[in-house]
Amino acid sequence: MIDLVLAGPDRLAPYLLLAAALFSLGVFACVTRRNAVGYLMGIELMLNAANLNMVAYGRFRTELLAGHAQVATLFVIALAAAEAAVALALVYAIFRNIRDVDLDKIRSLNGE
Amino acid sequence: MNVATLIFWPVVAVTLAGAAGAAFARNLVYAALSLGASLVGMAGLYFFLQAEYVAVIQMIVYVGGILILILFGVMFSRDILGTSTEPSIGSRILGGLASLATLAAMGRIAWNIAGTESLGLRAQRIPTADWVGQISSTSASHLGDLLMGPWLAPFLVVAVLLTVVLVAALGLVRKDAQ
Amino acid sequence: MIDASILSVFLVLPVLGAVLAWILPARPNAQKTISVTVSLGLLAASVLLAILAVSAQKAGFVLRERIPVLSDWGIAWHVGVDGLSIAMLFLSALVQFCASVVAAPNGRVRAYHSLVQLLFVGVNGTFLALDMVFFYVFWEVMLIPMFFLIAIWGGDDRKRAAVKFFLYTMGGSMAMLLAMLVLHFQIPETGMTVAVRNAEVREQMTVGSQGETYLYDLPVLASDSLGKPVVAAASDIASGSNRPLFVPVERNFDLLHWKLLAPYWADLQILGFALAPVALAFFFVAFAVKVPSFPLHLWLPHAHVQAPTAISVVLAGILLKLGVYGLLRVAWPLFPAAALDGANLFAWIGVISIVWGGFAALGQSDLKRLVAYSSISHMGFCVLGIASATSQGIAGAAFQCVSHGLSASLLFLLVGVVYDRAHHRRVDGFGGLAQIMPKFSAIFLLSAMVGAGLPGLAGFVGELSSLLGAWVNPATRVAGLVAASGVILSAAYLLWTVKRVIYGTVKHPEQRAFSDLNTAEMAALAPLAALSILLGVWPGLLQAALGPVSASLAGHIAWVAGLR
Amino acid sequence: MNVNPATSALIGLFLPLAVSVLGAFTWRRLGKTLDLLSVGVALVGAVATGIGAWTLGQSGTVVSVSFPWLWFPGTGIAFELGLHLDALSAMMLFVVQALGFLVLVFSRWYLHDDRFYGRFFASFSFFVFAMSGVVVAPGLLQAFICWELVGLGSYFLIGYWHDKPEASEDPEYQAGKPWYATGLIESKLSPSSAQFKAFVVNRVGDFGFLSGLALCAWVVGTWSGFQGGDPLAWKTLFGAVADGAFAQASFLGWSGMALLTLAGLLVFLGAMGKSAQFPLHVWLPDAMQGPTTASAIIHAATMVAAGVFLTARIYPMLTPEALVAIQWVGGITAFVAATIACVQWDFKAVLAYSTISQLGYMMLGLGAGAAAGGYAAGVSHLFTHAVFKCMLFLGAAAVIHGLHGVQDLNRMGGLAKKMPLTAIATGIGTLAILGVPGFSAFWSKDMILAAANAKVAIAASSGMPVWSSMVPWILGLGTAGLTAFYMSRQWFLAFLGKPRDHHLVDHAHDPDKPSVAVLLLLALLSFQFVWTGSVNPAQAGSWFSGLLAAPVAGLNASLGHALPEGVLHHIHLSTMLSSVALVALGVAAAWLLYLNLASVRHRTAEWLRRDVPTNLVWKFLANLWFIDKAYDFLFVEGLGRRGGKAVAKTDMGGTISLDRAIDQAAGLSGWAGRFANLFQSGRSGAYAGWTSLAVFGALALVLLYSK
Repeated sequence: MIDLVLAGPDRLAPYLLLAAALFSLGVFACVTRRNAVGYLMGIELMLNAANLNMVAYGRFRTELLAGHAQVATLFVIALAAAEAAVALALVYAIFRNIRDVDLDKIRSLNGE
Repeated sequence: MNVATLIFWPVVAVTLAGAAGAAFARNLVYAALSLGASLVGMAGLYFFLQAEYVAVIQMIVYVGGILILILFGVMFSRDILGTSTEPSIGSRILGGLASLATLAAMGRIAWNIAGTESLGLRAQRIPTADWVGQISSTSASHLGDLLMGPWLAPFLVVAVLLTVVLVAALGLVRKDAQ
Repeated sequence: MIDASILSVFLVLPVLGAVLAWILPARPNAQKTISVTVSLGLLAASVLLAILAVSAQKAGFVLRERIPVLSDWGIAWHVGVDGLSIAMLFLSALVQFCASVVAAPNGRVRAYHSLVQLLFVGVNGTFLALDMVFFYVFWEVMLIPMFFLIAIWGGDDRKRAAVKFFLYTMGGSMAMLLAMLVLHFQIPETGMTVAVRNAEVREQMTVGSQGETYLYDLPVLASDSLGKPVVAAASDIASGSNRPLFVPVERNFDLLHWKLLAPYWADLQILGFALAPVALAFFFVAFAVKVPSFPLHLWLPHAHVQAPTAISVVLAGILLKLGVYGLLRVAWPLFPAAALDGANLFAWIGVISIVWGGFAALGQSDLKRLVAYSSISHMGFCVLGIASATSQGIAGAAFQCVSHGLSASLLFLLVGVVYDRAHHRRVDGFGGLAQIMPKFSAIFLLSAMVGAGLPGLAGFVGELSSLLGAWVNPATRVAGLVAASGVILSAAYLLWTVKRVIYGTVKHPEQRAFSDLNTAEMAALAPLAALSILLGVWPGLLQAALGPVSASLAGHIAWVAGLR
Repeated sequence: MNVNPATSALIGLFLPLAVSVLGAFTWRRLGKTLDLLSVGVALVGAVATGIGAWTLGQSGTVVSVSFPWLWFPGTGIAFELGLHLDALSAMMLFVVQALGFLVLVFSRWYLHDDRFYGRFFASFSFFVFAMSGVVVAPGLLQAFICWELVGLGSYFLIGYWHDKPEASEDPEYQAGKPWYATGLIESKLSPSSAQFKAFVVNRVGDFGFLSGLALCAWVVGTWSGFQGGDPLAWKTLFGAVADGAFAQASFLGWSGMALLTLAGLLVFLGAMGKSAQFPLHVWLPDAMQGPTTASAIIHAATMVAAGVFLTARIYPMLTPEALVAIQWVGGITAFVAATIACVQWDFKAVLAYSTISQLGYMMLGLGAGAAAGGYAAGVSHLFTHAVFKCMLFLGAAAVIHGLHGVQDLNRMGGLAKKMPLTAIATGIGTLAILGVPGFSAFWSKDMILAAANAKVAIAASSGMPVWSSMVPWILGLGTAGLTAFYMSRQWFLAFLGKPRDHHLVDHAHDPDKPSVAVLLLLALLSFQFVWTGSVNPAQAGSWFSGLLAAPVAGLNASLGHALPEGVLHHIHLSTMLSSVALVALGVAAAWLLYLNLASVRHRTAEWLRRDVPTNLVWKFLANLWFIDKAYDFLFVEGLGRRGGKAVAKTDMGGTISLDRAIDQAAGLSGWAGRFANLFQSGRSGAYAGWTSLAVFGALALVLLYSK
C-alpha cells in the first residue's frame, strides 16, 4: 500500500502526510524558537498544514462540499493575516519597550 | 506516471524543504525566506487540489502580505538578537519529542486513510488528466455564492474582526503607545 | 400551615444579611444590627420547628421536600429536618446570636459580618441537606468564610492557624468527595430494588392519592403471595403488617436513598475488598477532623487561639457539631454493619480524645487553649456514644453536642471578656476575680460546672447517656469504663482553672479596676447559661426531639447488622 | 395532725431550694433578712418532715412518687426522679432538716459580723435541698444527681471565704503557727484549695459511682424480666438482683456474683469518696477551712453520712465478698484516722479525724452484714453520731469564736470557767463518742463491735476465712481505745487545767442564748435513753430499733443466717466489757499525759514530740502517715501538673510533638511543588511543546496501539 501513499496528486494520502510533516515542523519551530518572529513562523506553518488538510479532505472525501472546505480555508488565511499583523505590532511594541523580542525575557506574567 | 505527477513531487519537495528551513534555519532571514518558498509550494498544491481561488489567495495574502510582515519583524529584531537565537538543548529535545509525537499521530492517521482508500472507499473525483474545460464545482463564483449564503454570518464577523485588528495594530504601533 | 418552604428561610435570611452587610456603608452598629436581626429571625424559625418536632415526637422528618434538579446526574434539591437537625439548627441560631451580640473586631466591618452570615449559610445548609452533593457543597461553603475570618481577623499567628484549619478540613472533605463519588457509581445504572425495614417505612412513609405508600418519595412495593412485587397499601403497612417491603432505588446522590441501600453497601466488593469499611473510614476521617477526634485534632488549638472571640464561639459552638452530625446523618446510617464491626476502635478513639484532651488541658497556661482542649475532651464523649450505636449512646452524643455547644460558647465568651479587660489570657495572670467581677465569676463557675458535667446542668445528661450506651454495647464496655474517668479530669482542669482565676487573693492589684459584665456581654451569656440549666433540669425537653431519631437510627443499625 | 409524708418531703426539699435561688441573686442586698427567711424555712421543713416521718412510722407504709426525667425510646428505659420514703429515708430526712435548722440558728450568732453573711444561708439552704434529695431518692440515678449537688453545696461552703490566701502566704496563719504544726502542705491550704480538693477527690469516688450506675442500668435494662421504666429504681434494681439478672450478663469474663460484687464495689467507691473512707479521706481535714458551723452539718452530721446512707440503701445488692471489702475499708479508715487524731494540735482537726474514724466505724458495722446485726448497728451509729458530732462541732465553733479564731489546743486550757455551758455540752458529747455507758454511742458503737465480733463467729461457722473478719474487728476495738484517748485529750486540753494563754482565754465567753439552747438540746439527745429507752444495748423493741427493724428484717431473710440468741447475748456482753475497759484505759492515759504529768514534766506534749523514740511515732502521725504528701507528689504534682504539661508538649509546642511531626510530613509536599515547577518555565514555547507532546503523544500511542 506504499504505492497508495507515494501515489501522485490523485490520492489523499500524500497531502495528509505532507500536512503532518508541516505541522510537526511548526511545532518544533514553536518550541525551539526563542524569538517572537520565529515563533510566529511556526504558527504559520501549522496553519498551513491545517489548510492543506482541509482542502484535501474537501476535495477527496466530500466532493460536493469542497467549496465549503475552501471557504473555511479562506477564513483561516484571513485570520492568519490578522494574527500576523497583530503579532508583528506586538513585537514592535515590545521591542520599543525592552529593546528585545526574546520570548525568554518576556516573563512578567511568570511573576519573575 | 503522467505529467501532473512529475510536477507534483517537486512541489511537495519544495514545500517540505521550505518548511524545514523555516523550522531549522539559524538565521531568521533565511528562515523567513524558506518559509516563503514553502508557502509558494503550498499554493501549487492548492492547484493540484483544484482550489485555484485558494491558491491565488495564498499567493497574495501569504506570500505577498504575511511573509513581508514577518520579514519586517525579522529586520528590526535581528540587529539585537544577532546570533543569540541558538535554542537551548533542552528545548531542542522537547521540540524534537513534541514534533515526533505530532508526526506519529498524524502520520498514523494518514496511513489509515491510505489504507481505507486501498479498500476502494475513495470518493468519486474528477481525474486530474481531464480538468481542462471542466467547470470546477469550486469556481470563484461558486465560492462567492457560498460566502454570501451559508457563510454570511461568519463572513461579517471576520470582517468586523479584521477592522478591529487593523485599529488595534495601529494603536499598538502608535508613537506614544508606551 | 407550615410546609417545607420555611426551611429556605435558614438559607435566605443569612444570604440577605450578608448582602445587606456588604452593601451598607461600613458602620459597626449597622452591620451588627443586621447580624443580630438575622440571628433572631433564625432563632424564631428554629423555635417554630422545635415546637413542631417536640409536638410531633416522631422519628421521621417533620418537614421534607425533594425537587429534582440536574436529574440526569441524579442530583436533587432534597432538604428536610428531623429532631436532630432541628436541635442543631436551633443551636446554630443561638450561637449566631451570641457571636453577633459580642463585640466584633474593628476594621473591615462589612466583610466581617458578610462572611459570618455566609458561614451560617453553609452551616444551616449542611444541617438541612439530604442530598449528598448539596451536603458536600454546603460543607465546603462553610469552610471558606471560616478560613478568611481566622486569616484576616485572627491573632499574630493567624495565617498559619487558618492554613492548618483549611488543610485539615480540606483533607477530610477530599476523603468525603472520593467516597461519595465511588458510592454513587457503585449503584447500578439501571437502579435496583432493596428491602427496607418496616419500622422505618412506618416512621417515614407518605401516602399517595391512591393510598399507595411512598418512602422518601420512592414507591414502596410488597411481594404478594406469588412473590411478585405489588404496590404496598399504606393502610396495610400502618396496620403493622410485617410483609417484606421493597423500594426501587435509582443511581443518584440522595442521602436517604443511600441509607436505604445500606444492606447493599454492606456486602459490596470492589477488587476483592469490602467497600463498606473503606468508605466508612473515609467518611469517618472527614467528620472526625471536624469533631475533632484525637489524631486529627491538631488544627483546633491553633484555630481557637488565633480566632477572635466571636469566631471561637462559632467554631466551638456549632462547627464542631457538624462532625458529629455528619457521623449521625451520613456515616453510620450508610454503613451500620461496618460501624458495628469497628465499634471497639471508634470507641477507643473517643476515649483517647477524652483522656488526651483532658490531660492536655491540665497542662495549658493559656485560657483559650485550655478551653480548646476541653472541647476535644468533651467531644470525645460524642464519638464514644455514636460508636456504641445504641439508642442511649446516639441520643447522648446528640445531647452532648448541644450541651457542649452551650458550655464551650460560654467559656469562650468569658475568656473573651477577661481578654478584653486584661489583654492577655495567661491563667496565672489572674486571681481573685470573684471579688472584682462577681457576675463574671458566677457565670464562669456555672460554665465550668456545665463542662465538668455536674448533674442538674446540661453537660451531665450527654455524658451520662453516652456512658450508658457504651455500657450496653459489649464492644464498647471497657472503653466506657475508662471514659468515665473523664469526669475526674474535667473537674480537675476546669475547677483548677476556676480556683486560679476567680478565687484566692487578688494577685494583680491593677485588675481591681476591671468592670463587671456589660449589657452586651450579659445578653450573650444569659441565654446560654439559662438554657444550660434548663436542659440539665429538664432534659426531656431536648430528648423529646432527639430520642425518637436516635432510637430509629439504632434500630436501623441493628436491622442492617442483623441481615448478615 | 396528719400530713402526707410526700407533701412534707416536698416542702422540705423545695422551700430551701427557693431560698437558695433567691439568695444566690440577692444575698448582698438582703443578707440580714435572708438568714431569718432560711431559718424560718428550715423550721417549717423540720416540722413538716418530722410529722411526715411520724405519720409514716404510724402507718408503716412506703411512699413512692416519681415522674420520668430522661427516657430512651426503643429501650423501654425511662429514668425517674421522685420520692421514696420508707422508715430509713423518712427518719434521715427529718434528721437532716432538724439539724439543718439548729445549725442555722447557731450560725446566726457565729457568723453575725461576717463579710459574706447572706451567702452562707443561701449555700446552706442549697445544701439542705441536695442532701434531702439524696435521702429521698427513689433510685440510684437521683441518688447520684443529688449526690453531686451535695458536693456542690459542700464546694460552696468549704470555699465560703474564697478570698483567703494560701496558708503559706497568710501572715496571720504564719504568725499563729506553732512549731509543731507540721505535716500540712501549706502552699495548698486555703478555702479555695480545699474546695477544689474536696470536689476532685469526691469525683474520684463518683467515677466509680457513675460506672457502677451505668453497669446496673445495662444489666437491668437488658434483663429478661425488665418491664420498662427506671432500671435503677430501688425496687426494680433489687428485684433484678434477687432474680439473678447479673447471671445473664457478663463483663470482662465476670458474671453472676462476681459482676454483682463489682457493681456493688463501684457504687461503694462513691460512698468512699463522700464518707471520706481511706484512701479517699484526705479531703475532709482540708474541708475544715470552711466555717465551723458548715462543717457541723456537712462534714459531721449529714453529707459525710450520705456515703454510709447509700451503702445502707444498696445493701440488697452487696455480696458477702463486697461486704468483706467494705468492712476492711471501714476498719482501716477508723484506725488510721484515730491514730492521726491523737497528735492533732488543731481543735477542729481532731474533730475532723474523729469524724473520719467514726464513719469508718459505720462502714465496719455495715460490712459485718445484716445477719450479724451489722446493718442495724451501722445505721444506728449513723444517727447517734450525727447528733453528737454536730454538737461537738458547734461547741468547737463556740470555742473558736470565743478565742477569736485561735484553734491551737496548746493555747487553750481552763476554758471551763469561761464558757461553762459549752464545756458541759461538749463534755457530754465527748462522753457520748467515747461510748461511756448511758450515752448514745455506747449503744450504737457497741452494736457495731458486737456485729464485727458476731461476723467472726459467722465466718467461722460458714467456712469463710476467719482472719478476713478478725482483722477489722481488732482494728475496731483498738480504735475504741484510741478514740477515748484523743477525744478526752482534746477536752482536757481545752477546758480543764490552767489557762496557758491568759489574755486569750480571758475574753472567752459562751454563745448567746439560742445557740446555747441548741448545744444543750443536742447534748440531751446524746443520752442513750433517748434512743433506746433503756441502758441495755441488746434491748430490742426500742422505738428506734423498731424503726430499723423493717428493712433489717427483710435483709436478714435475704442474706446469710443469724446466730443463736445465746451466742449473740454472750458476744454483746463480752464486747461491752472489753470496750468499756478500753475506754477507761484511753481516758486514763489522756488524763495522765495531759493533766497530771503536765505539772511533773512541764509540757507532756513537748516531751512526746521531742524525745526519742516517741518523736518518731509523732512525726509519722503528724505527717498524716505521709498520705497527703504522697498524693501531692504522685497525683497533684506528678500526674496532674507534670503529666498535663508532658501531654500538652507532646501534643503541641514541644520539640517532638504530634503537631510538629505533621508539619514535617506536610513539608514533603514542597518537593512535589518543586517538581511541578519544572513545567512552569514561563516560556510559551515550552508550554506549547509540553502541550503538544502530551496531546499528540497520547493520541499517537492510542492510534499506534489500537487495532
